[in-house]
Amino acid sequence: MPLATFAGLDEAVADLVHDGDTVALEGFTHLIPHAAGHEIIRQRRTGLTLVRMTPDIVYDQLIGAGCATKLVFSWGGNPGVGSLHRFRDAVEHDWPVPLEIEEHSHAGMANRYVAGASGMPFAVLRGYTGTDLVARTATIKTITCPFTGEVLTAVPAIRPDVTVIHAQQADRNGNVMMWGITGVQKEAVLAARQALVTVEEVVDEFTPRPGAVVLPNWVVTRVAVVPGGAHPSYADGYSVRDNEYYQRWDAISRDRESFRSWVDDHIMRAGGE
Amino acid sequence: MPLATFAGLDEAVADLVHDGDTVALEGFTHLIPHAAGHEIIRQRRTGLTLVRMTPDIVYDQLIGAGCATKLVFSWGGNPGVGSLHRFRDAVEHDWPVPLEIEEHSHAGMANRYVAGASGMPFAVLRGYTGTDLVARTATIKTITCPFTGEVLTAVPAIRPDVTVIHAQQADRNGNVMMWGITGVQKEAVLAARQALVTVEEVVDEFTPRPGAVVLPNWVVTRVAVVPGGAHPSYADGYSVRDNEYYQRWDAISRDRESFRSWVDDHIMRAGGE
Amino acid sequence: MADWTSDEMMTVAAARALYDGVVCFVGIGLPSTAANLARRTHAPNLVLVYESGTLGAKPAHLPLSIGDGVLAESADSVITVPEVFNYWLQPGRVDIGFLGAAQIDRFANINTTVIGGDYEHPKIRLPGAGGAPEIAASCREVIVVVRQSRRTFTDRVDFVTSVGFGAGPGDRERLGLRGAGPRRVITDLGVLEPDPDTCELVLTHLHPGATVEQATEATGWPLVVRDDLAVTEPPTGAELDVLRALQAGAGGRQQTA
Amino acid sequence: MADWTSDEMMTVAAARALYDGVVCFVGIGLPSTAANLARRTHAPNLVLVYESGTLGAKPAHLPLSIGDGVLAESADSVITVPEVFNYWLQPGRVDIGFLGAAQIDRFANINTTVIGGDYEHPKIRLPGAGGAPEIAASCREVIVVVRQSRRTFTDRVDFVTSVGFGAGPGDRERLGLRGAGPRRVITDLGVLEPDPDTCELVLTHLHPGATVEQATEATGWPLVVRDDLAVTEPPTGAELDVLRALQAGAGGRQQTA
Repeated sequence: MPLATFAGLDEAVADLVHDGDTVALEGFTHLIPHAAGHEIIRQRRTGLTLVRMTPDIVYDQLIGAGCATKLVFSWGGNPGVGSLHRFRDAVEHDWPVPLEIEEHSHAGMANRYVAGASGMPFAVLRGYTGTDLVARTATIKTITCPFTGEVLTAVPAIRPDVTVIHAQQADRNGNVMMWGITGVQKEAVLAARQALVTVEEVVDEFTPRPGAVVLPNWVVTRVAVVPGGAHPSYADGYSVRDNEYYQRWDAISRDRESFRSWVDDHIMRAGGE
Repeated sequence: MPLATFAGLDEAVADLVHDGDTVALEGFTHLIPHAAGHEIIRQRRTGLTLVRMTPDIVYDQLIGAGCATKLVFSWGGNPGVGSLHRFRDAVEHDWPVPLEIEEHSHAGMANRYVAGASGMPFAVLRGYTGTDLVARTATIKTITCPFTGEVLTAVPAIRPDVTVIHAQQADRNGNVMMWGITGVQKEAVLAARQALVTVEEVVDEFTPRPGAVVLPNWVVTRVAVVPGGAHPSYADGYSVRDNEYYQRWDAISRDRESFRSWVDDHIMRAGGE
Repeated sequence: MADWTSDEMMTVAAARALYDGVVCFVGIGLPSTAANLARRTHAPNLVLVYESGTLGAKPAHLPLSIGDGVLAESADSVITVPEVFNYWLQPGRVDIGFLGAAQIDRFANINTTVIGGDYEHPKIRLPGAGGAPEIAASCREVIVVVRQSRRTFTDRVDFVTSVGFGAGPGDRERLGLRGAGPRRVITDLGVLEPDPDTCELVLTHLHPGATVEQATEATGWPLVVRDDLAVTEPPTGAELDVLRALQAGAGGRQQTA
Repeated sequence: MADWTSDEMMTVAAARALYDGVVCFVGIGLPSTAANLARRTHAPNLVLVYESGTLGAKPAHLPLSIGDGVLAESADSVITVPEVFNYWLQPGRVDIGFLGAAQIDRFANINTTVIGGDYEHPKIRLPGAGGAPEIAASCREVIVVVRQSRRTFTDRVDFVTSVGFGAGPGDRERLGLRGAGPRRVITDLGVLEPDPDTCELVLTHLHPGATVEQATEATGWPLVVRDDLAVTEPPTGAELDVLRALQAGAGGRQQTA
């Protein structure tokens, strides 16, 4: 099988993320691949279907920059702060472009990734019953247990064209190790056709750690070394969450112009991370 | 929720394992709860439905001793040695009692435990297609993906009355920690109505370890301290696999009389472990 | 003049609703504050489950996000997000789920999705479901914590994100929802509980200083007041000390680490 | 007189069938020996997956059981048994699956369940399926290693535990099996491969010293011999040295640890 290769973030994004692709950037508060998201904006990708359980400010930035025409998600907010203003502006006023949404619950999204990672077309769960999501979301259906006759909920697998995650370490062979809260990243990588992993550093050999998850180099496509690539999210053992940044984002993103100048100053003129 | 309590192995088995129960002793080569199996024989349980992915010599002993009337399994052999003679004698010649079998594959059994642990009535997988197991095993059915129309395989959840496992450590509150190859034990415990865990020792506090699995005391019913309770299987960090024992078992179990005298000498007269 | 705020009263009342030893599914914000207050006062053996995958977290300070490092470090076990929902929430292993709401109706159905306009172009696009629909369905019982106002307490929610009692008695059973549903709704004015017969939320407690008129005014349906309307015990000095210490120290480690 | 046994030849031939860098699903016994021989000779980057949950195991000595400690200690990652089958085998991430057989038929279907009598009371109750049905279905290709005899190589197996080519061409596609199926059957006499047109196993290689007559005699159907029948390269001294060292050291650590 093809093995992971190393590349610069700009080169990796240019290779793996194309206009119109279905792209999942995952990371559950911890290890969110912000730098990779910024590089996607910098390369002016458009027409993306963005997938993520918890779209937060990195997706607010991608949506505000006009990279996405569809969002598949289960919770879109600025954790502990409030609304995602760019996300709201896109849904409420089609700015800068209309944003189609496919809305699920966390349980549904998690199971959709599990189905993708398992090579299954769908997953079954107890979920959504009685909610208005059932009528609004075409990718929620019922399925009957062939043994008990009980009616349950089915959701289709998520199979991103590319999944992007941030991890603490890669070794020289492109194997990847992450630890701490690892959320749904393993499933998101295994569900995708290709995977880009940004890492804090490259080490000669992994030190086994409690709770560590290792992704072998034969399920990773590219590794880009991007220290601090999760900021303002954090990488356990390397950085702490920059909570002020999340608070500042509320003001920056509230207004279209202040957002645009932020993109110009902090993404476009900033150059690669 | 009720919390785990400590008890002697004899008392714990007397409390939790009743004639006619569905009982799963799990452990994948590593951490097989042999001592608990011997205690079940010692207490002369009958009519048990025994569930286990890889029935090996502990199930050969339970079956030969007449404790079981049904076996749900996916591979029944003496690993690296050969046949399970008591299992074969029961299936081939109804000795000492007829043994009904419900036969699956590893993938199917693993998913049946996952369904049980998840509170689902069934699981879906790609499995069994084209094999004669489909016609022989009533708990294998087809199911159609409501999104793609693809036909897949469904298997029902396993919900043991009690699951028995062996782990390395418990803390004083009855939380359990195991490490090394942990197989399907977590799922087997979460799938069961009650769980009995034998442990090598009790510690004041767990030391976090790579690959460690912690079962909180609110999903464990009883903890019994049984050092060496996995022998001739092993407990990583405490013992090594007694391969000679597995080889000796071939001769002991080949003949009904030598088996019976082994049970008398090593189980009945031996007293608790 | 009370020496505590209505938000402090609300948080203390929410903490008191957690019995010692129960397993509690906690969201960030007020539920997390209340759960950590309870763990430091009357419920030292409360088991906190955060959807980020931390089982039995014992944070030394209030986490500012669902995925704070302090949650992982202090947890009995850190598991994946799929496992949280499939192995722990879905089978009904969680006793109490804490939920907030942008809108809640007389049958305790919750909206956190959209308000006004139509679904494609709502007047207000809210964050959405998160873990709430399955928390509301699968936890043995649910506690809702939300400030009371006519905008929030609506006769019918614009969108049912999480089911309380649906359209009334028997609906949860018809839908096959296994948990008992909302046991109480704790607000800054008092406590509402579902009437055993009608499932409608009725006023059962007023916090000290709050009046029936205020509660009625802040409710978008004709609010039934229970005959045995009680007054909540005010926060004790001990409760306030712990709560304020918690909030003062919130995320402290995050900054200094 | 060769200075190696037919079992050694069979093991070496099996090892040579593994290219460097492939992911191989390994069962205990001869497949494990062959895979570890390959990793120590021509395929240092072979990735070994054992069903006990060890990904990328690099055992210093031959494990005696699927769950030996040495597998966990040397693995890139130790995962649960459900994960092995659901996340790694089922999606087709494994290149080569190694299988043994109690019976194998002309279309490479495998029986490891029952022989003779009826299913409820067979003449011989075999261990059963284990991981084999899904290995045979999902690995990109399958290699079968089994000693050749008329009892084992039967025209039709008594029970189809794992599907080779079913009743012939097109059956795998009809059944929706995603892997290519058995690529070669390696025995103590030679190598059989499915005919591209008929899917029937035909003799393509003889090991040094073995004859077509022996192979025909040991096969329960009229064995077709391919025109370009080749003779296997005998084991090299290096291969034999490594193989014998492996077997001498088998489980050594288990005893001494």
